[in-house]
Formats: sequence, C-alpha cells, structure tokens
Amino acid sequence: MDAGVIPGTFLLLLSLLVLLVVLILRGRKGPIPSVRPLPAFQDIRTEAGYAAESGGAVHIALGNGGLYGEDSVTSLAGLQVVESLADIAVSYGAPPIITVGDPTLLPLAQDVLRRAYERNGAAESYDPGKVRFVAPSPVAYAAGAANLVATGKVTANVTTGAFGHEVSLLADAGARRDLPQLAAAADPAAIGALYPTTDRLAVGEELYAAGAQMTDERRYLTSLVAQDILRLILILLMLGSAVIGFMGR
Amino acid sequence: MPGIPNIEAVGIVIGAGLTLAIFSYILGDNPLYRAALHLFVGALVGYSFGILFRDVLVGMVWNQLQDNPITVVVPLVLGILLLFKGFPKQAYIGNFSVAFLIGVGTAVALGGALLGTLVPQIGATGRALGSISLDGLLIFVGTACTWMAFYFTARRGPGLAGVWGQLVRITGGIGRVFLVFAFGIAFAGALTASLSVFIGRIQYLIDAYWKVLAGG
Amino acid sequence: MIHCPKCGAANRRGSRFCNECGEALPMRTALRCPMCGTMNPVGNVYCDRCHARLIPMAALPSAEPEAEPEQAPIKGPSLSTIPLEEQRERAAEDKVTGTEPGGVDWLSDLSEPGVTAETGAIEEAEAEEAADWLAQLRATEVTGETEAVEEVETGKTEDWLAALREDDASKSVEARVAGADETGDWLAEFRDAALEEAEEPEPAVPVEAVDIPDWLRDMGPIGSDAEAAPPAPEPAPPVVEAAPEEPVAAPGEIPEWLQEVAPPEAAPPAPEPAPPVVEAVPEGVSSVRPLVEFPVETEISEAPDWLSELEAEPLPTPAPAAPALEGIAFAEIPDWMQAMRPRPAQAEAIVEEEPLETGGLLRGLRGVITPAFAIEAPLVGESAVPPEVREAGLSRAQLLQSLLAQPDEISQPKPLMRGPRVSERIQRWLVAIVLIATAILIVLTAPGISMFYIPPLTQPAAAPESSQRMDLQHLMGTYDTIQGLSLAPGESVLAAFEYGPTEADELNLVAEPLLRHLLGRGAHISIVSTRPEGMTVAAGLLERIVESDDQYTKDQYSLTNYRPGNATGVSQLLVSPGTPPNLILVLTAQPGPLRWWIEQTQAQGEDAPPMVAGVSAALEPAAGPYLAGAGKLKGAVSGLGGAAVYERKLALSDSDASATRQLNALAVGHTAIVALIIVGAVLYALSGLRRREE
Amino acid sequence: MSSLIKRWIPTLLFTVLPGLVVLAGYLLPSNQTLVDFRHELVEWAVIVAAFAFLLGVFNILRVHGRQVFRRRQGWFYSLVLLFAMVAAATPPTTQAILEVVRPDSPVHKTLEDATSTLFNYTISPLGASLAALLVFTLTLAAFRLLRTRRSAGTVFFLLVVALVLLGTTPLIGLEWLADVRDWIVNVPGMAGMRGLLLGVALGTIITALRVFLTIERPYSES
Repeated sequence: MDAGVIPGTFLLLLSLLVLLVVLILRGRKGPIPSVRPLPAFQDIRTEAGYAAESGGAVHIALGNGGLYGEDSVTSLAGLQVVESLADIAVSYGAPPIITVGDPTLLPLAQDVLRRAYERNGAAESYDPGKVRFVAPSPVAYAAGAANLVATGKVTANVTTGAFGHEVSLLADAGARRDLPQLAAAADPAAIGALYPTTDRLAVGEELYAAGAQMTDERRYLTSLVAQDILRLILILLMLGSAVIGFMGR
Repeated sequence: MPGIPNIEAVGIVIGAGLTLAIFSYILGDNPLYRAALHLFVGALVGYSFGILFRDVLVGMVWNQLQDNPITVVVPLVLGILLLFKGFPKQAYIGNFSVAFLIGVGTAVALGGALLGTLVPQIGATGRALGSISLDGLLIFVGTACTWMAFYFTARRGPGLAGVWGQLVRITGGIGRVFLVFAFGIAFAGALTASLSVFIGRIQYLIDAYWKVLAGG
Repeated sequence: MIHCPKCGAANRRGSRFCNECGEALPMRTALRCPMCGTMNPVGNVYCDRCHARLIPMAALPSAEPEAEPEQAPIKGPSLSTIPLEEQRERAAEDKVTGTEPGGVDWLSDLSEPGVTAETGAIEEAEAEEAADWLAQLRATEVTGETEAVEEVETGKTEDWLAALREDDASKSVEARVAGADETGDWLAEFRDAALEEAEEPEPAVPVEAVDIPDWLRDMGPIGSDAEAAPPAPEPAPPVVEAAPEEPVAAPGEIPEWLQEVAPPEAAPPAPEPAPPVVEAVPEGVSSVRPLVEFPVETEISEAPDWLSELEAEPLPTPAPAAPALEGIAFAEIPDWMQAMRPRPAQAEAIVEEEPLETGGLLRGLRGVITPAFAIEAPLVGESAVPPEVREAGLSRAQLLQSLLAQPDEISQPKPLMRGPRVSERIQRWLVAIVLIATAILIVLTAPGISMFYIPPLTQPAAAPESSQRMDLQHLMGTYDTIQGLSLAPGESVLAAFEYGPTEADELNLVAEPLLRHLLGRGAHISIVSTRPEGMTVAAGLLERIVESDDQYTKDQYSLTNYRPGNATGVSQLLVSPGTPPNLILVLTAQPGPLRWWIEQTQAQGEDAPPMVAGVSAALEPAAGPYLAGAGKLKGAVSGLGGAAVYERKLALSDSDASATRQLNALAVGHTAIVALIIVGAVLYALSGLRRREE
Repeated sequence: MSSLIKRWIPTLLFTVLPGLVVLAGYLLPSNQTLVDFRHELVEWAVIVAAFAFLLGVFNILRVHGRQVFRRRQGWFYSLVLLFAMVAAATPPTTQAILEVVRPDSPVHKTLEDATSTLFNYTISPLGASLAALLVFTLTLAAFRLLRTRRSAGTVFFLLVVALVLLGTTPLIGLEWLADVRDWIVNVPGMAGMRGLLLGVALGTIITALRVFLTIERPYSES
C-alpha cells in the first residue's frame, strides 16, 4: 500500500463528513432535492396494499448479512425498506413476513416491527414470529426462505439486503407462483441472478437509497446529494491519478 | 464391501438419498424435497449453534472468564442484555447491545469500503488509463460512466442544470451498457459455478452407486 | 399555481414543497378520495385520511396520467426493462395471479384458443395445488384461523366446495333463473363467455373466487368465465347456519345481487363434473362445521385480525344496519354499489330478490349480507359514522369498500396474451432433462476423449501488456509463485479454506491442483479458516489427496480451530505467534473473505508474504478488479476451467486430474445451457412477433 | 431521563464511540494501540453476535414449535427441522460442556467424530445438492427471460452470457471464444464491475456516516 494512501483516505473521509454535515444543516430548509425514482422501492407500498387486500403478506428477505461484519451496512439499507413499510403495513393489519439469514439482524428487524405496532397503539398485536431467522448459511437461507414463499400466504416477494447468486432459489420460488418480485442487491453475483427473474430491480448503490426512495425524508435525500457530489469529486480524482500516472511514466 | 467401513457405506447411501431428495425439486416442489430441506436447515442451525457454543461461548468466553475475566465481562454483559430482545416488553434493554453491534459493524464496513474498494479501485482505474491503450481508455470511460449511471439528483430543465442533466443522462446511458456486461458476466459466472457443483453432485451419485451398490 | 402558506411564493401546480422555503404545500393535492373526499397528493395510492384506494386496481400507478411521467421512463440502472405496455398487462395479470398459484396458468391458457387437452390436464394438476392454499385462506377468512380447516385435505376442500356449489345450484335454481331474466346485457356478455368455456368446467374455478377481497379485483380478468362469480357466496351458508348468533362472521361477503348474477350460466355445466363429488358432501361439510363452534378463536398474529376487527366494529352502528336487516330498501343502497352495477334497473330487481333466498343452503344468507351493508353504509356520508367506530376499524372497512368499488373499472377483461405460453411445468421439465442428460454425459464420455480446449500454460511475455489472456496470466502467476518458493524446514504455507460444503464440489477441484503442487514442493501446509465448516471440508480434502499419492505424507499439513470474526479473525491469524508463512493460499467462493485476506495481508506491509488464490467461477468477475491491481496477490486460479489448465501444467496423471475429468461435462453443460437460452429466446421472440402481428 | 437511557446513551456510548475507535484502527494502522483496540472491539462483537445466535435459535423454536403444537399446515416439516436441529446440536454442545466439567473424558473423541460424521453425511451432501439446484433455477431464468422482458438490453445480456459461457470451456475448434471471453471479462466487464463496486462502496460510506452522525438510529426507540 502506498504511503500516501492512508492520510489521503483520512482526508477524504473528513471532507466527506464535513460535506455531509453542511448539506444536512443546509438541507433543513430550502428546496427539497428531486431524486430519480426507483420503481423497485416505490412499488413495495403498492404491494403492501395488495397484500392487505388479499389477506396475505409481503415477504421481505433481508439476506445473509449480519450486523457486525462487512455486510452490516447493506443489511441496514435493506432494513430501511422494512422501516418505511412497517407503519402502513401495521395500520393495514397486514404486517410483512421478514426473513433474516443472520441472527444479529433478527432483533433489529423485530424492533422495527414492534415499534410500528407501538406507534399504532397496537403493541399487544405484535407477533415476534413475523420475523424469522431461517438459517445461517447463504444457500440454506435462500432455500428456506424460498420454501416460505412457496407455501406461505405471500403475495409479493421483496428481496433486499446482502445476497449472493444463491438468491436465484428464492427468486425461482416467487416466479413459480408468479408473484410480483421486487429486488435490490449490491453484490454483482446476486444482481446477475436476480436480473432475469425480478420485475423491478435496484442495483448496487441504489440499494442504499431505499430510505430516500420510500420515505422522501430530507435526511435521506440530502445524503443522496452528498453522494452525488462525492461521486463527481472521485471521478475527477480518478482522472487526476491517471494524469499523474501518465506524467510519471 | 471390502475396504469400506460400514458406517461410511451407510453414510454414503444416506447422502445419496438426500441428494436425490433435493434434486426432486427439479420435477416440482414436493414433500420429499421439503422434508430434506427442513432436515438440512435444522441440521445446519443445530450444527452452527453447537460449533458456536463450543468454540465461542465456551472456547472464548468461558475460558477467558477463568483466565482473564476483565476482557470478556463487557461483551458478556452486552450479550446477556441482548437476550432481552426475546421479550417484546423488555426489548429496549437490548438496545445497548444492538447499538454496539451496529457501531462496530458499520465501522468495519466503512473501513472495508474505503480501504478495500474505493481507494484501490480508483487507483487501479487511474493506472489503466495511464497505461495508454484502447482497452485502458475503455475501462476508464466505462468505470466513470457506470458510476454516473447511479447519479441520483440530476433533473431536467432549462439552463445550466438542464445541460448538466443531459450530460448525466448520456453518460449514465453509456454506463448502463457496461453494467449489462457486468451482469452478464456475473450471471455466467454463477452458472458456471453452479454447473460445476451440479456435475460434482452427479459424480457423487455415480461414485456412491459404484462404491455401495455395484461394489457391494 | 399554488401559493406557499409560509412565504407566499408561487409554485407550480402539483408541487409538493415550496420552491422558495421548502415548506410542505397544503395544496399539493390532486386526487380526490372517492370515499371521504379528502384531497390527496398525486402519486398516493391510498387516501391519507381514510386509507381507501385512490388508484384503480386495474392500472398500475404508472397508468395514472399524472403519475406516469414519473414512473414510465425508467431512468437509471434500475433496469426495469419490462416494456410499458406490458407493464400494464402484467399489472392486470398480477391481479389474477397475485395469490393464486395454481390458477395462473389455467386462466391464461383458457384465454388462449389453441390450448390442447394435454395442457389442460397439466394445468388441472396445478390447480390442485391451489386448493391446498385455499384451505388456508378459507380458514382464515371464515373463522379466523381455526386450525381444523387447515387440515382439510386438498382433495376434500375441492370436493366439498364443488359439492356445495352443486347442491346450492340445484336447490335454488328457480330463484336464480328469475334473477337472470332481469340481469342486463352486460350479463349477457358474461353468459356468452361462459358458454364458450362451458365445455371444460374446472373444479379450480370455484376455488378462485373464495378469496374475497381478491375475487373482486379478479372480476375483470376472470370475467371471461362467469363461473368464477357464483362460488364465492357458498362458503357462507354453513357458517351462518351453525352460528346464527354471529351474524357478522363473514363481513366480506359479496352482495347478494352478485351471487345471483352468474349462477344461471354456471348451473348447466355444473352437474357434469359434480356427481362423483356429491358423496363427499357430508364429509366435507362435517369437516367445516365443527369449527363453526369456535369461530371467534382468532389469533391476532395472523392475517385475520383485520377481519376479526371488522366483526367487532360494525356492531355499534345500529342506524344503518337496521334498514338493511329489514330487507334493504332501494334507497339504502350506497352509491358505491350503484357504481358496481351498470344499470340501476338491475339493482332494483336484484335487491328485490334478496328475501327470496330463504331456503336450502342459502338460508340465512341475508344475515351475512346485512352486516356487510352495515359496514359500508357509514362510509357513504360522514354523518352516518357514529363516534364510537374506531378509526382503525373504519379505515379497514373503507379499504374493503374501495375494493368493492373496483369491479366497474376492471370488468373489461383484457385478454391475457403472452404469446403461446408454454406451460410452466413443460418449461421446467425441458430445462431439467437437458441438464441431467448433460451431466450423465460424464459417464458416457471416457475421460480420455477431450472435447474441449485446454490452453497450454507457458511463460508469460515479459511486458505486462502481453497479448496473452488475462486468466492465463493469473494462472501463470500462481504457478510461478508456488514454483519459486524456497522452503526451509519449519516454514509453512498458510491455506485459508474459506468455503463450506455448498461450494465444496467446485472449490475442492480448484484447490486440489494447488495443494498437490504445494505438497509436491514439500511444503508444510497449515490450514486456517474463519468459517466453522471450513476445517471439516479441508480435513476431508487433504486426507483424500494425501492418500492418493505415496509421495505426500500426513504430517505435511496441520489443522487448527476455526477463527471467528471475519476480517479481524484474518488479521489475528496473520499476526499469530510463530514463523510467518512463506505464502498465503486463499480458497473461497465469496468476495468478502478474498478481500479480507488481501486487505489484511497488505496491511502487514512490505514483509507480508505473497498471496495466491483459488476462487469459484462465480467470484471471478467480482475478484477481477482485485486481481488486476498490483499488490500482494500474485495470481489466481478460477473455476474448473482454470484448475484444468493448472492440472495440465502440473502434468498430473488422469486419475489425479479431477478437474480435467469433469471438464467434459462442464463444456457440454455450457453448450447445453447456451442452446437452451437460444431456444428460449427464439421461442419468446417469435411469440412476441406473432402477437404484434395480431 | 427515559429518552436519555433509551436513546442517547445507546447512541453515543455504544455506537459512535466504538465505531470511531474501530475506524481509527483502520485509518491509523501504524498505531498499535488503536489496532489492538480495534481487534478487541471486534472480538467483543463476535461474542455478542454469538448470543444473538441464541435469539435465532429461540426464534426457530418459537416459529416451528408453534407450527407443530398447533398442527398447522406443514407441521411435519417443522418437526423434522426441530428434530434435526436438536440432533445436530447435541454432540458439539455436549462436548463443550464436558470440556469444562471433565476435560479428560474419553468421550471427547467420539463426540468430535459424531459431529464430523453428521456433517459429512447429511449437511454436506444436502448443502451441495441445494447449491447444485441453482444451475437449474438460473438456466430456467435465462431460458424465459424474453418472456417477461423484451428489450434490446435483454438480448444483449443473453448474448454476453452465451459468449462468456462458451468461452470458459471452448470446444475444440472454437478456441477463439476464449479470447473473446477474456476481453469481455477484462475490459467492458471490468469497467462495469468497477463502477458497480465503487458505487456500492460510496453507498456504504454514506450510510455508515449517517449512522455515525446519528441521523440513522435503527437501534433506538422512536
């Protein structure tokens, strides 16, 4: 690793932090940024409505990511979907069925549902069994969740979180029942496997915009602005490193 | 069955039977497959729990508690607090533990994304362009355009913002072509990998047949 | 123009927030709720106030004119590549298919003229699957999840339903015929459609409709076969009969006029399939009756809680309910009901008939129906809502009402056209047979015959821009690194087995040549893993390799416990006391472990040992960017293809070259998959063309 | 007070502080104290996560136990699952307990063998077979891709898939496909993949910063 990398990274992170804070403070007022819509997320609410109407439930697969490792942020992003869906689903009386592939994600997903019930004044109706821990390995998780989709009263299959290509098993179960399938994945192998089977797919970075897409809250939208600014800076940096490399030759 | 201990022969037959049960899914979802699947999920959870219990809870926590209790008292307390998450009324007590997990996990992910992906990949892309070749240029343009394809906040409209929006759309459009390349490759890679596993399974079945049935 | 209440700035119509100050604009509303009159923001699917559906079920949000520009041009890489016109079609289809696994194919096939009897049979089998599911749903709706119903077996459920249907049809035929006379010509359309389908009465059809909220939105698509309508009311009689004190047991029941509408068409074909089934009636009915004893045993956790709440809610609304109980005067029909009926004249006739339903199994239906009116009545005008109705219950009732208001819009059935739809099962079997046949080829092709090309691994040209394939360069890098090891006694190679049994069939073959190479060089391999299964897999593999060749010895490798903690585990393995390894070999099918090892090794600085990797073919693309960058990673072997090339370089004997042996099957398998993809593409492309011509 | 306990203490003390320490360990690898701290914290997380596994097991017992006791549809499968879980957990757990209670018991080896036998003859073939099913689901998905998505992009996708597949193990006479594949993977594919990975990294960083700025607190009561 080059000597300059670490301080450079440090600087980058620090400037990003400042940028984010400034944007958020500024973003409290002023025009709300308009964001490219992602149907993968926006349609989830509609599906929640269908689920309520048909007495079924939306299945949300949160994937194999745990909270303590590299996948934690991906899992948190997937959890935003549950978070922004929980209130409406609870008020419909049709809570989603959530499956997790890592036990650390279990209490967090349960909390999101539980709080939604508490907010709706129906704490006693909350059933922790709506969030299920399936299995701790990717293939077992995908197959177990697929079984739930195949046999349960599931009306739509939402796949969002950390997956590998084994997610194909889950998508196949949905396709077998001709369920509407909405997915968001960051891992290239998972995207490859989901691409042919899902109706709506959010790929890569888009997964992390779930909160912004589903809630339209400022705190999320402004962070997307920061993301875009940082993107431009980094592309310029990339160009710069090419120029330096070229000069150095 | 010369040379094969009995337990192995039985094990191979069981393994082959379970393999066939799982493969019956190809013909349609059926009770055999479901039973095998549930067996697998149950056994895996049980096994993982057993290993975790043996190697982490006893191996790390218990043994540390004997030798040097200070180092594990915090995680032990946090772990026990986490168990309150099992009871909806007291669940908030476990927030401390979840908060801790998120804090550490997020930091690990942040460090990995910065040092593992962002910095080296930007450097590598820069180097690719620096090497001055058509391919290098293509990689640079492709990477940049793909990245622009994710641009969230551009908007249509008149003036400078409109021109910028146009630019974002054009680069994003190019980027999506590269993305389809990436998806195609990822899909093909997944196919190759799972085909390899599939062939391995068929081989396993054939071996089992020779070893146990034909050989015995 | 909308003026901001805070700063007074003028904003474009439809704006949600003020362009000047960002204040949320109160007049951001455009959709008037048909239920309560609240103005809602454009894009809302449900009313903010009463949660009633704003956008007709028939159309996706995208079909709504104002929302369209937002949704239709799919920008960005969200790759929703379903063409717009098809989106709507799918939307309509999804209505049908959303919860009805078995019915899907059947329905679409029905609308296809060219369905053969064979397909029909297959689909019928699939429809049976639906019954199972149906049993669940029924249990939920009618009795609030009483376990017994769930145990009703597939066949039984269907049987007793069909039997009920039959029974019912024969007993109340007169009443229905009378109804038929008064039904208008819109019904005649139904009738025509039904006559077309009459030849193949399907047991699955009654099944379709029982899901009450669903059948309503299914009205449109199913409309092509009017049979779908009548069975819905059937579930009601047993319940009501047995539990008259629970008049609200099934609040979601369909208005009676609807029950009347279709039976005349359904009745003639029904007797045909029914007779063999009639015997099942007692058994079927008895399996239902017992649960009526405890119909209120609801379980909050499960779906029916909204239903059970409905049961409770309407009771305190005596005013609207009373007239309904007295036989529902015309004037009491809420306007949403009016909307459902094409012509008011029909409604009058139908309502008049209600009292006639007093005999047979349908006796007591009135008790079911009236509460339904009682729920909906308050929604018509606010004044009718008594204060004690809880907000939640009301909103759910409104949801139901909004559902009931749908059929008018979706009763124009769109033919479900997806080209000549190959049955789901046939597709699956085709793919399965091709794949299995391919794999069997392993046996048929002798290992000696190679049908594929394994490139020779030669020294790479000095310049990095050499024209040699990149994967071969990675392979060569791996080979050179292992070949170049200078191994003093006591020094070892660290082999990280970061894969489990699910990946072992591939990665064992990738690992084998690498391990053989290392063992052949006399290296001592110490095995580590951050996965619990890694050790067991490694032990099995190494045992097999060592047994296969006398040259290797058992003490050439050592196993340790696994090290939890992912990246941290890796870094602790790297700094663990003892002589640092000469080389690190990482074997994995997942990007995470590879990255951890690369990162952590590089973090050790210049003295860190070099690395080589054996990865799954699935990982190759994701690993590519890491492999390309310079660093500690000197080379990689990916997938069976790479392993075969490596085996050739090592000049392993046929029995030892496991990857090469399976390469035949892999090559043929790839070809077969590509052939399948092409067949599928041609099939569906042609069907698309045909559709366009039509 | 309650909001202090329920919200701010978990936030600052348990998320931000450990997070920053871990992050500092990443960014200042030369500072051995920080690196050690980071290792210690991550190790703690491993232990806490092990307790989370207990929650997971409770969850499974609850969901499937309910299924069995109430004889719900599919209860038999749940019974199989529970049985397998107990059977697989017993040998290693017993071994661990014995290690504490009677470290010199001869049963250790037997238990360890039982664990690995169970693994080799049930978990391993089952897992591998399930993974092998993926080739079927993936092929099926590609087979009917054009049914649901008819667009130039889809055709292009299938073309890339076909070329890469054929190029991985080129049949004799089609060696040139290997070179085509190599180019696809290493030039346009690499570019697309990099863009994707960079995007994911960026998304991760932003989301992580939101957590550290306490904009996002999924762990705290609302």
